[in-house]
Amino acid sequence: MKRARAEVLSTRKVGGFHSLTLVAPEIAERARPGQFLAVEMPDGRDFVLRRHVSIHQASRRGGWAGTLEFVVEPTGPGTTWLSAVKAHEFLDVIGPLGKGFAYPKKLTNCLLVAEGRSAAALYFLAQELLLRHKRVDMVIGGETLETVFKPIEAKRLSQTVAVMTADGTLGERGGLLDALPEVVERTKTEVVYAAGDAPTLQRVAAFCRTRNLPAQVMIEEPMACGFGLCYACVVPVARADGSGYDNLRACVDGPVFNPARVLWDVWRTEAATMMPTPPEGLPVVRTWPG
Amino acid sequence: MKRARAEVLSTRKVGGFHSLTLVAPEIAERARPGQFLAVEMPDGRDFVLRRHVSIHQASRRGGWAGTLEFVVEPTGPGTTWLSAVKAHEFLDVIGPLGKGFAYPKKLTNCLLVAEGRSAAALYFLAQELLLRHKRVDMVIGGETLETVFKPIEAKRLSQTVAVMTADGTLGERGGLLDALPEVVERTKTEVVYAAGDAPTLQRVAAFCRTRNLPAQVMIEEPMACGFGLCYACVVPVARADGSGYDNLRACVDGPVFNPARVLWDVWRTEAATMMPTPPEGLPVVRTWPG
Amino acid sequence: MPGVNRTLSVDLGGLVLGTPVLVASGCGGSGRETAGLVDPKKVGGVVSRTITVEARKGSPTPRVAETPSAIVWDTGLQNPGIDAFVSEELPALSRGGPPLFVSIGGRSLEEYVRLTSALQGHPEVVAIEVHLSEPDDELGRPLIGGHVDRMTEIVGACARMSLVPVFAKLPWAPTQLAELATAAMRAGAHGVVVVDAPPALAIDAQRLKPALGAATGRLAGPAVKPLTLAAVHEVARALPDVPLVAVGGVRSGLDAVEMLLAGAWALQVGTATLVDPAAPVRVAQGIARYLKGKNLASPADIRARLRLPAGAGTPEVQV
Amino acid sequence: MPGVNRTLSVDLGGLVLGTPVLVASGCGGSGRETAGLVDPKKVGGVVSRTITVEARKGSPTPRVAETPSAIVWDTGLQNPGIDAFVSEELPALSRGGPPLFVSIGGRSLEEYVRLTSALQGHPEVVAIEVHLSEPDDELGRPLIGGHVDRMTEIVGACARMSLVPVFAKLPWAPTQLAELATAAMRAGAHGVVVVDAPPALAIDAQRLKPALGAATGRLAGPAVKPLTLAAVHEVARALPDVPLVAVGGVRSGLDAVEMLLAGAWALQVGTATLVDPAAPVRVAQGIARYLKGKNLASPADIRARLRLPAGAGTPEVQV
Ligand SMILES: Cc1cc2nc3c(=O)[nH]c(=O)nc-3n(C[C@H](O)[C@H](O)[C@H](O)COP(=O)(O)OP(=O)(O)OC[C@H]3O[C@@H](n4cnc5c(N)ncnc54)[C@H](O)[C@@H]3O)c2cc1C
Ligand SMILES: Cc1cc2nc3c(=O)[nH]c(=O)nc-3n(C[C@H](O)[C@H](O)[C@H](O)COP(=O)(O)OP(=O)(O)OC[C@H]3O[C@@H](n4cnc5c(N)ncnc54)[C@H](O)[C@@H]3O)c2cc1C
Ligand SMILES: Cc1cc2nc3c(=O)[nH]c(=O)nc-3n(C[C@H](O)[C@H](O)[C@H](O)COP(=O)(O)O)c2cc1C
Ligand SMILES: Cc1cc2nc3c(=O)[nH]c(=O)nc-3n(C[C@H](O)[C@H](O)[C@H](O)COP(=O)(O)O)c2cc1C
Ligand code: FES
Ligand code: FES
Repeated sequence: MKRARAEVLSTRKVGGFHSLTLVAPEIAERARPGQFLAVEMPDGRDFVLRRHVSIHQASRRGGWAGTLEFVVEPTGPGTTWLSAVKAHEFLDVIGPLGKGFAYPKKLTNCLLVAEGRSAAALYFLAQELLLRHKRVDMVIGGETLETVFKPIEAKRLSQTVAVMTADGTLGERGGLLDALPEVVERTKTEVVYAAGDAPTLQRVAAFCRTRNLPAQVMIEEPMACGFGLCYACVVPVARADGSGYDNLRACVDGPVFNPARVLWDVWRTEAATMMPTPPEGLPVVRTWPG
Repeated sequence: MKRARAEVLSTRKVGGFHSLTLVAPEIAERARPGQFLAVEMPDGRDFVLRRHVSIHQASRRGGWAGTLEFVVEPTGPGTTWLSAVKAHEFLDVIGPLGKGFAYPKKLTNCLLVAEGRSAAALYFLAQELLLRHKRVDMVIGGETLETVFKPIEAKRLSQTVAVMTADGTLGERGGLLDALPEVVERTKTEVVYAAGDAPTLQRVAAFCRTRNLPAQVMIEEPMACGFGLCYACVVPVARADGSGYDNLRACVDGPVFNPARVLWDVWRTEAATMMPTPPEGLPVVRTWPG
Repeated sequence: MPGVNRTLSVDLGGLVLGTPVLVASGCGGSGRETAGLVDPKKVGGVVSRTITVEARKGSPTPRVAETPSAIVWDTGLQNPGIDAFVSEELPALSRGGPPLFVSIGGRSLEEYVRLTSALQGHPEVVAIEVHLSEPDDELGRPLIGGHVDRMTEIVGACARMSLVPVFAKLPWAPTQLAELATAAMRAGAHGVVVVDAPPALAIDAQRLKPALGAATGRLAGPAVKPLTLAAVHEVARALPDVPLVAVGGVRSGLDAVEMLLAGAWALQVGTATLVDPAAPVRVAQGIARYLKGKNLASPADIRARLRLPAGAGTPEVQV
Repeated sequence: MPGVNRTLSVDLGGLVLGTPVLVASGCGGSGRETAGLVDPKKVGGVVSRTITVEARKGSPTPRVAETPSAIVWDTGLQNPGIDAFVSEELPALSRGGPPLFVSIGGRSLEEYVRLTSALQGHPEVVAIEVHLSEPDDELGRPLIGGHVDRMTEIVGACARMSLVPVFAKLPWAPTQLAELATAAMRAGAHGVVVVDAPPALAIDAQRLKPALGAATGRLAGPAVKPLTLAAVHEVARALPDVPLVAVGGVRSGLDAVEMLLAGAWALQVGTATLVDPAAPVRVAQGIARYLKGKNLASPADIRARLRLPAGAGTPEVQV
């Protein structure tokens, strides 16, 4: 883990996302797929914590040696600010953080499943798997055309790609899970890697369990520090000896977990939300002002 | 008083200061010298109140009709942000605020005294006085060359200009008060207008009182709202009937006051600062880390 | 709920306001200052600055300093005294303005009695807000409303005498809020305002002195919202049937929605009004947008509707 | 003062630290996580997260949410329990690290006694910080340390048993801080930590639920600085001779200087460490720069040196 004042080499809009390339040789050198960065926010803002972003690319060789790329989706103040950062500005980044994906030793056929910008981390993984002579297939998706991350790059990296969008604007209409049974069958999948939001990951986990497929998932649990100091980011993980579970820090013991060991129900129940039904027949005094 | 979402027409560096010109016809039309604007700060910052700036120029006629100019000195987060605003951005401004300078009806010879960027308000005043066929002379100053505001403009507007700097890099070495006796004598001053920090204004007030010169001073008391809601910005002013004093809001009853009525000692005593003497012979355990 | 007439109106136990958004005490001026910048008809109500028996000059300046996402302020309750207020400011404050709450403050029981009495027979005053954060001169305590005995005595005296509803603005005594609110209600208050601003100190390190002329002040502005929400939540759970007006840290419509969800019936906007005189209207419009998005009819529909996780160790609020 | 050896060292009544800047409880990890990002020799001290008798799984996630210039957090005191802590974490925490304070927390007198006892005979523990913000299971009160009786009992028991200095971290009970600090000192505490974070609530309005899994949490970060300063000032004026460690809202060297001016002898950095692991060193360097600029020799030179305006109604601090 290193800290760097990294120059932004270039920025690029990719569909609904923004990609930033940084010069950070010490971090790039050590980075593995699934690991992430903690980026400091500027002074004088009303939000204070670092923002955490997956490493999309780390170039150790060639013309881009020593650079790192990550992708942000402007959904809140931090990612919106990052999306507006310009080339030649500097970012304070700490990384690489967390444990990345493990590569299979013997098994060969890898299926990478991701939705939206979470796919960014898996493209880096795909490259590393290819270097290790694995077969890579992908299922990627998003709400709509705009939020499917780099479908052309996906084609370049993998044998086959299934694209799913909720509105059918690209590929097939549907969710990632709709594609899985057929793809797993067709590609003779031996290992599954997945990234996405918690409900999707939980469904992928259930799918892999029924099929007895080994899998690794990258979990995005909200973090405060990102380097293990605060215990904000825990995920309940069963102990190997069956004696119960531990709340492990996603930032040091993850963000990649074995989904078969994650206690999805313990973890996600707490997050459940109930909507109140609008009560009927309330006193109506007057209409909207203005 | 109007509120406008005003486009920044242009920005300019003036010595150590930044000048911004806004398109705000409704405000420009009403503006008088000595009045000020309250400028909203951007969202998402850790400082929330508006910043208050004197109107340096309000053009009602000609090519610049409907524009307003103000000058900031980057001394804190708000003024630093304002100094970096670019042309074609928009500012939320409320103005014109406060009571401006009154013009003499009969008296003719006006002396305008100001230090640093406070002079900005007086150049607007000078123009209005000239339109009313008054004689204008000026004493302007600053710590150094860089913080003497527009000395050439001062020459253009007034019969004579005395420039004073603390380090002697422009004009004479010294403070504004050092120049006053001679200038008042020479220009046969009948009315004094002054702007600057509180100690300077207090000294100008004392000077005018001994010479029996009518005067008006523009006071920069820290404000919260700027339009009379909060009573943050009060200045103790003697009642006309001699029955005591009132804490008047500088933002609505000022910022221009008759210095003869201001209770300088009441107002400024509270602001006095004592420095502790460094105690001797403390236990010294070890030297600076790193 | 198509066809249903949506409303922003709230009913504080009989006191009906056009919107749940009031201007907080000390942040509304005399009502004339910002004429033209805000339509008074769209403001739910305005609370006067706190009025005392005698005129007060207030604290030395500076009276305000900025801290991260907040201000520390102390005006020392500068005001012209109750008589001058009634004769000079009251007519202008109420004429064409939103419903007027008058805030009164004192350091002895007698002062509160005199203030309440002076406000009777002025139909333009729709309610009295009792400010209870001054020192107690009679009992020599630092916070007159910070004790159940005095809360009962003072609010009781005001409530018995007043023909208009009396709201107790709870002082900053976080461990005792529910207890103090209960005391105020038992004594006859119509509702509570939760919660007066916490003591705060801003320091000018270069000059080794407090940033304010009065040394310590109190904290207001966006930063205090989570503290207010916790206080509102606590009091509303203890006293779900009591009209509760939240104050502290509201700047946007969503902030206001959060206050309602936590249990407020209405809320006040202080610092935000100093930045944007139209804030009370903007906030109300934000509530309206939210209700529309959720297809709800009125602010009361979200009151205390905060969904608590079952495992959080705290029972779900009954609404 | 040319030629004088300047120092950042502070003497907390016999407990000497290299700098007055410690890492706050719950924000320092096990000491290994940020190896390489910060030089432990330049950190004044580190407080462990709060350790309880039994292991705790902690609160449901999310455990942190952002609010203006602050965070609301609740970890539910996740920790492995005192035995596992002593055998597994203590050795690593202290090896090569800065002076270690261990924070202990409980819900009954007995728990505090067991915790204190388990920490004896571990020379790597230089002090115990008693966390007193849990509910009181024995007396059924919401805040175990919020009452003079329990403060006396618990801190007394810890202090009598402990061979190392005991600091009481005062719970958030603003109107009683001086009283609680006095009780802790009478009971045998070595010093006080002022002040534990205030209860806070963050709400996700779109989902009508609290932002945290535990519903309510507590407020930390830059926004709370003015509250901490007021609390420190109050306690330091009441107890000028008591080693006082400030915590809450320190991010920069100037923030730390403000704490010292208000009366702190040392201070802790929590949230800022989560953003910048080197914050404790950066803050200490900022203090050094300030002292140098004022030509002062040590942090003690500015302690409680805040100049109060004569007219502020409060007597000047005696130093
Ligand atoms: C290991 C990891 C890798 C990540 N990689 C990326 C990435 O490559 N690109 C990217 O844009 N974002 C990534 N995220 C998510 C990003 O860090 C958060 O969304 C962050 O809070 C955004 O900050 P914000 O200020 O823009 O929005 P906020 O206002 O903080 O949050 C916006 C939305 O995201 C949710 N959220 C808040 N914090 C988190 C969090 N830590 N994780 C997930 N959701 C959160 C909020 O509930 C809210 O709905 C990653 C998160 C983790 C933990
Ligand atoms: C009527 C009036 C007219 C003004 N005109 C101008 C102008 O034309 N150009 C300009 O640059 N500034 C002007 N000021 C001063 C400016 O509004 C303040 O300095 C403002 O606080 C700067 O904000 P900041 O965030 O940059 O610095 P801050 O951090 O707020 O303050 C920087 C320094 O200014 C002092 N200060 C803070 N508030 C005020 C205040 N309201 N008035 C005076 N000093 C203050 C602080 O003590 C500090 O030393 C005027 C102030 C008033 C009241
Ligand atoms: C400048 C100013 C003056 C205030 N004056 C009073 C007052 O006279 N009486 C009172 O009860 N509260 C007063 N308050 C407190 C506000 O009514 C409110 O409780 C506080 O500002 C928190 O709300 P906010 O975060 O919306 O500002 C004042 C606040 C400010 C900022
Ligand atoms: C994530 C997190 C965990 C914390 N855990 C503890 C704890 O276990 N025990 C404790 O006494 N305080 C705990 N605190 C409180 C801090 O020690 C400190 O009092 C508070 O954060 C205020 O300081 P700050 O503004 O510098 O963060 C924790 C704070 C945070 C942010
Ligand atoms: S985010 Fe702090 S421990 Fe994981
Ligand atoms: S600044 Fe608010 S009244 Fe003058």
